[in-house]
Amino acid sequence: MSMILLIEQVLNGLQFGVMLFLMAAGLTLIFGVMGLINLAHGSLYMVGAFAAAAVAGWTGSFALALVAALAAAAAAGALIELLVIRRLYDRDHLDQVLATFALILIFSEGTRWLFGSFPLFLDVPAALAGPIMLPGGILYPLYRLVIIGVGLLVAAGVFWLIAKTRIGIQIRAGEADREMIAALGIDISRLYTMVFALGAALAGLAGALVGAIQSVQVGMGEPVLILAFVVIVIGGIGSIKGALVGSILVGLTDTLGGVLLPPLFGTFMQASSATSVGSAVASMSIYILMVGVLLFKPSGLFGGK
Amino acid sequence: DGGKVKVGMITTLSGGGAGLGIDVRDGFVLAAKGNENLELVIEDDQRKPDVAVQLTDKLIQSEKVDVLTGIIWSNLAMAVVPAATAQGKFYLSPNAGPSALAGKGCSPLYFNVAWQNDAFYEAGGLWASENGIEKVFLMAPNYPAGTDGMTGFKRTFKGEVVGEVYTKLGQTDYAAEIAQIRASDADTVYFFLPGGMGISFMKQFAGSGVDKNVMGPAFSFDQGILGAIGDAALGVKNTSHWSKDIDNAANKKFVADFQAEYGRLPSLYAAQGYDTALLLQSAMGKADVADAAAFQAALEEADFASVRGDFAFAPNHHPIQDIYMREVIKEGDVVTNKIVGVASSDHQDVYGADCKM
Amino acid sequence: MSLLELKGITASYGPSQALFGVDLALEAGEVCALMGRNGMGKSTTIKVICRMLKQSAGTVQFNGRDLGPLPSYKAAQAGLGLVPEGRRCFGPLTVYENLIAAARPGAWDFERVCALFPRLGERVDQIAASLSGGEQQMLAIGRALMTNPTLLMLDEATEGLAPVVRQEIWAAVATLKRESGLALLVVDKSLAELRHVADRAVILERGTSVWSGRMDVLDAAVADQYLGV
Amino acid sequence: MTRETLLNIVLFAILPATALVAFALDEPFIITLATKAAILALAGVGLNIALGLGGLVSLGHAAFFGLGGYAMGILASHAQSYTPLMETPFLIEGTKSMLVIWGVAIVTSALAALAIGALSLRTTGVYFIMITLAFGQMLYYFAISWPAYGGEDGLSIYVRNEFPGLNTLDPIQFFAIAFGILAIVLFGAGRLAKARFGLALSAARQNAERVETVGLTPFRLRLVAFVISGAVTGLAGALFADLNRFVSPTMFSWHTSGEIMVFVILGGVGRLFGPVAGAALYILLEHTLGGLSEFWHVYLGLLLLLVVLFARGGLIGTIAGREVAHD
Amino acid sequence: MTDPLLKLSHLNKSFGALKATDDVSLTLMPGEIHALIGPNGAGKSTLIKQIAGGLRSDSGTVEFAGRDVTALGTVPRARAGLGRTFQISSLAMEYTVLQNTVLGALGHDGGVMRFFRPVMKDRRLVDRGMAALERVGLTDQAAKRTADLSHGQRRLLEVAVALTLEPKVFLMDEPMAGLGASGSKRLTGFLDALRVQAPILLVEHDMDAVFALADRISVLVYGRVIATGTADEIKRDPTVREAYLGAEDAA
Ligand SMILES: Nc1ncnc2c1ncn2[C@@H]1O[C@H](COP(=O)(O)OP(=O)(O)OP(=O)(O)O)[C@@H](O)[C@H]1O
Ligand SMILES: Nc1ncnc2c1ncn2[C@@H]1O[C@H](COP(=O)(O)OP(=O)(O)OP(=O)(O)O)[C@@H](O)[C@H]1O
Ligand SMILES: [Mg+2]
Ligand SMILES: [Mg+2]
Repeated sequence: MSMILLIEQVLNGLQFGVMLFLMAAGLTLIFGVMGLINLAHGSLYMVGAFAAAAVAGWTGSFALALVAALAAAAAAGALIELLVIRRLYDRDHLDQVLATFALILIFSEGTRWLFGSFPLFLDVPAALAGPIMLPGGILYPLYRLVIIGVGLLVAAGVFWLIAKTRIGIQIRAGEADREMIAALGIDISRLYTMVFALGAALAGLAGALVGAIQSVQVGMGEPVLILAFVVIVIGGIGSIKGALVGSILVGLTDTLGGVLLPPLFGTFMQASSATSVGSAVASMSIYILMVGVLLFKPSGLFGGK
Repeated sequence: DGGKVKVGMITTLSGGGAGLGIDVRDGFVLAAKGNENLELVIEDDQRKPDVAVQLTDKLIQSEKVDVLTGIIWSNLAMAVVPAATAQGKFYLSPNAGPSALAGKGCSPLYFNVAWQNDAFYEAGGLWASENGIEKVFLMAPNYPAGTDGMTGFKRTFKGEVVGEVYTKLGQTDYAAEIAQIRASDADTVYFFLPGGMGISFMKQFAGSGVDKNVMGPAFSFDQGILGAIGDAALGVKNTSHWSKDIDNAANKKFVADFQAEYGRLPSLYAAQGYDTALLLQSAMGKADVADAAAFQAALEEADFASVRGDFAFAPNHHPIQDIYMREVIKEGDVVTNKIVGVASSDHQDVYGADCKM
Repeated sequence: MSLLELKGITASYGPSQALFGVDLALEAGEVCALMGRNGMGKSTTIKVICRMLKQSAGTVQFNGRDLGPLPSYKAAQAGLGLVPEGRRCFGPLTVYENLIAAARPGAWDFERVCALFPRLGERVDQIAASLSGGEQQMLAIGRALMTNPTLLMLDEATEGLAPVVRQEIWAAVATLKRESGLALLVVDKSLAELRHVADRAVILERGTSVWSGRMDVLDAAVADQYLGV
Repeated sequence: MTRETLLNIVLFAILPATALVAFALDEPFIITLATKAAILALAGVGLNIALGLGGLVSLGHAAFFGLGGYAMGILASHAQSYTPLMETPFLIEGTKSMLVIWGVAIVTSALAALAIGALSLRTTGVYFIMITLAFGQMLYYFAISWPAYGGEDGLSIYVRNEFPGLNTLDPIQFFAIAFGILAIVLFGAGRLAKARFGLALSAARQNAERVETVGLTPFRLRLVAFVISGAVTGLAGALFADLNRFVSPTMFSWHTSGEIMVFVILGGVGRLFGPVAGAALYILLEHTLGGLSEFWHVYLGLLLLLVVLFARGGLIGTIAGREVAHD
Repeated sequence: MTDPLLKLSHLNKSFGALKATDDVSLTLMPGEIHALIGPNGAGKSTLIKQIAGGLRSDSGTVEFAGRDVTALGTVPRARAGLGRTFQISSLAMEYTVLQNTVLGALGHDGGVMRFFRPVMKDRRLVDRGMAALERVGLTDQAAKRTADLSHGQRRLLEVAVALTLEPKVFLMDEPMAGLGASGSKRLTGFLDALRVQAPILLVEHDMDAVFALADRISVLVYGRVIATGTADEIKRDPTVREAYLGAEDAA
């Protein structure tokens, strides 16, 4: 493989990593910081994408579509929190698992009910379509660069919110001892609703942005859910920096694994089985990465405890 | 002459792949409309093999159906077909034709009304060889349907395969693969990525500015999917045994009726469901399902007006039919397919030789 | 009108009843000692006051306001400060974050708390969970002070503190009472210390207030009967 | 007799009663459903040993379920095609004997649980959830892309395996086998929970530090629990494969892990009969709602949601109340 | 002279720049109560953790009953006979009070890999657990869930669990904390009698108890032992008074 291709693949890996962070950002808030196991995160991602596709279809405006995605996902998030999650804070984590599992069913089939069984159309806006030339002669889709930009912005924003603001401190205090922070005069319930809605909005934003270059369909949130959990766990729960580093590690591993492993296996195996075995190992690579990281750092790269 | 027939349809009606199942069902129901001798029981397999097997048992044991049909996916077919035929029931496949069931695992009671899995790929390879395509880059998910498909293509393709990539099943980001495609000296990308994977790939491929021909089997460019890909799919060549512009009376009626009934364009799955019901009814007119041998013979005749044109069964009960080459075009606002030629006429699968029945 | 007034409070944890009738009154600027042996209901009474636990009967009035329908955070905003039993510092947060998490403006601020507990000042960036037991206790007190309450409730706030620090805290309590007019409800095991600072006392026995009155009239016989000293 | 004991007796009787009524009414499919419930309950009982007693939230139990299934699939497919499984260094033949298959399924999944557990148990909490998920996913992707045994298409076994003295193809007889195993395992799991091991294991879930200071090693307790748990779930996998006469990588997918976990939570975590109640209810819902509408998952979701919100501690918790500490 | 049962030599432990344990050497003789006092954050609990095995020392050795246990973890040290109570109660909260002590008895007995016989029907273990509860006065609470105990009652249960282990040495981190005056008095009497069974290394801020019980007192300040002596010697030591006792000796 040529050097320039390798560099391009590394760039792809980084790009995919940042995209993963964007998809995981909402979950970082809800799960990483608030400590809530929200399996329905992928559904909120899907809600964002569908809202965007619907509005883009009506109005033809991508900007309006993004607004719709944010609004719809935030509203869905707030609703979930008020109706369901709120009653589960003082319960076992497992109850949250079951409840949000139920929410996945409702959201997925509800969406299909509303929008039908076929994938929707959502495309990148014309202004951002097409590739641009990077230094070094690499043609790179502009839209992907935009995603990197937004992803990094979101990372910085979330980091600032959690680490530097009093709201962030209060949320983390609430995660440590809800009853106590309330007894000190903080309306933690309202705060949690807001943060949950914010996390949902981020998921929706990611759904819309990423949906434009992927397929907007029922069930699109599921792989995202698992990837997002993998990313957060590798980085260490509660750490925004960890989530970003985790995303990039996963992005690089997945991309480079897929690119490099099949030829690598080809050096000592028959060509035909090498592609298949190599690809099989490549599909496992992020899980292998996660196991590796957790064996050496049982609470993730930047996990406190 | 035939009495009543009870048909059990197990298909995917919920979850991600529901669109295909719904089309098969709608096509079937459309063709069977008004036939009082045909009683239909429909069940949702949720795309889970174990559920499909259990539903098979249910339909056979509790509902006492005579004929089963409906399965969309190869892996579900592998589970259901043996279970159904082992219990002495007919199975008519409206989609999915795994090689195992065409060869060694064939059964007198099993009829495939769609295609053997390799058909579109083999036809694609033939067409590519005959139309000046020299260097292809192959891509498919790393699972049997994917690897088998690429093997099918290579079986008939005479040019050079310059790259071959098997991606993770369910992958949604193809930046790395597109970079590999760009770097290769292929003139054509031939790929099979079902459902959302294909949509993602096509959109990203279009945005990457890579300028190469794209080809594939119809599955990634069927009507239900084209709407989601949009203009990015224009110009793509894909092989199919059906297209809405096939010029015969049966097809014209089907397309018109389907649109009138459901308010959308039919897909190839709908066409297959429709043909399945036509085949079944043709046999019902000739034999009583209780007389298995006679009913089997009636089915083997395939005496119905297929929307695909000429249709016959090979000895292994798999179709002999033309496979067309289609191109994605735009008709007004609608992105759709147009036939550009026949890729393989009277196509027949290669596994029949292993079929002993 | 009293600052805090509890009348006929009963309360249960699920099926098991812990309070069977607690009466308590506290005037502004006063220090009241809540006493009783282990398991008699002191902490439960405090939980009822700050709405961590809802009473099943009786009323809690604070500043002329019925706390009954209020959620815990509103009661706190009304001016209740709590140093809970067992400290309950926010483990993963730093000392600084613990202190400012729920701070409200007023006489007590970060500098003043650090002046009261210099050990905390030296450890602003340490994670609370890794503090020594006594340091955590100081943090819990500091955290409550930072909310600038009108009534501060100390539930075993000197547990695990070194004698010198304990003396400092009692001195601080005396100062608080004298200078800022803060009212305090104190649970502590040391009768000797309480005698110094408390104006009045309430004694609980099996979930009922069995004795209440001015501290100076609490005689040795009563103390021996209910507190075993 | 406590309410829970009474409830347990009812739950225990529910499956055979259903099967017998269905047998009398000649509804073999209902028997099949009861069998499915019994087998999935068995998988849940396995998970519950790790999850309920040990607090080990494993989202990778599909690994053991799938290994059990493939133990059946591989052995039976070789027997079916009369090809030996292995010729060197020594000959291993396929088999159609359930007893042998169960043995292999138990041993394989126990060994896998030993390896996975030994690595995973270094982590705790959500990290444990995710690392077990990772192992499950690795096996899933391996199974999908490994062509020898069908890859994603799976393996069909045309005839159910044999059990001495019984006709396993007869639904009611196969039910008897599955339910018999469930009964034995329930009895064993009940004893285990109350035995020395159970006391220590459950204490390690509540407070590991406490267990260490009395001189016991939480890691060892958990590993043993994980192995037992994996073995039981593996056995359930072998039975499940036999029920369907079919195995496929879906058995390895995280949905399967999730579903087994849903049975446990739905019924009541840590309750002996929780998985039985959970699996029975889930399957009942799945098969009654399925006919209602194309969008029946919405109803299923709503019902599950109602159960979580209003039935604390799962079904058993709601009906029987807070757990009574055992005597 | 008899040999010490527990002997610490030159133990060190740092957290980053902070020296929590600074060259500590201590002994515990059979039959004695050796109190360890010192300001908050002086490193007492840290030292207890180092002895019990929960925390690795940077350097130095711990000898127990003539054997070097420095390299061992918590579990083998507990099995060897080091019984510890925690400063902040550490119990199995869902269990009944009795189950907690039975767990202790089980730890002492070993043989945990038994899967069949109900443990709560094991007379030997249950009797031992009940006996421990009786000694601390929690018999009435035996069937209560530990989570339902009041704070002070949990403190007593801590001690009871340590008793079931029949350790050769007790390491007690502030057992009096949270006990009311009467409770402290009772526990003081109890510990006094306990020392014949096994010597106690006692960390405590309750000076009444310390002065009443301790044969020897060591004072730890900033991780260093600054003084060791009898109660009277310590009371008179001006540095100790300034650093720790304050006006306490008035008592
Ligand atoms: N969370 C709880 N659930 C059930 N019962 C409880 C709970 N907390 C306390 N109790 C019970 O309520 C009674 C009163 O407890 P409380 O904590 O108020 O006592 P206390 O006077 O503060 O004792 P201590 O001095 O030991 O802290 C006790 O009998 C205790 O067992
Ligand atoms: N994991 C840690 N990381 C950083 N500092 C720590 C850690 N653990 C303890 N410390 C610090 O080490 C010092 C000694 O703590 P230790 O708990 O031993 O004190 P102590 O003497 O028991 O105090 P107290 O009487 O208040 O319980 C304290 O200043 C504490 O903040
Ligand atoms: Mg208390
Ligand atoms: Mg300490």
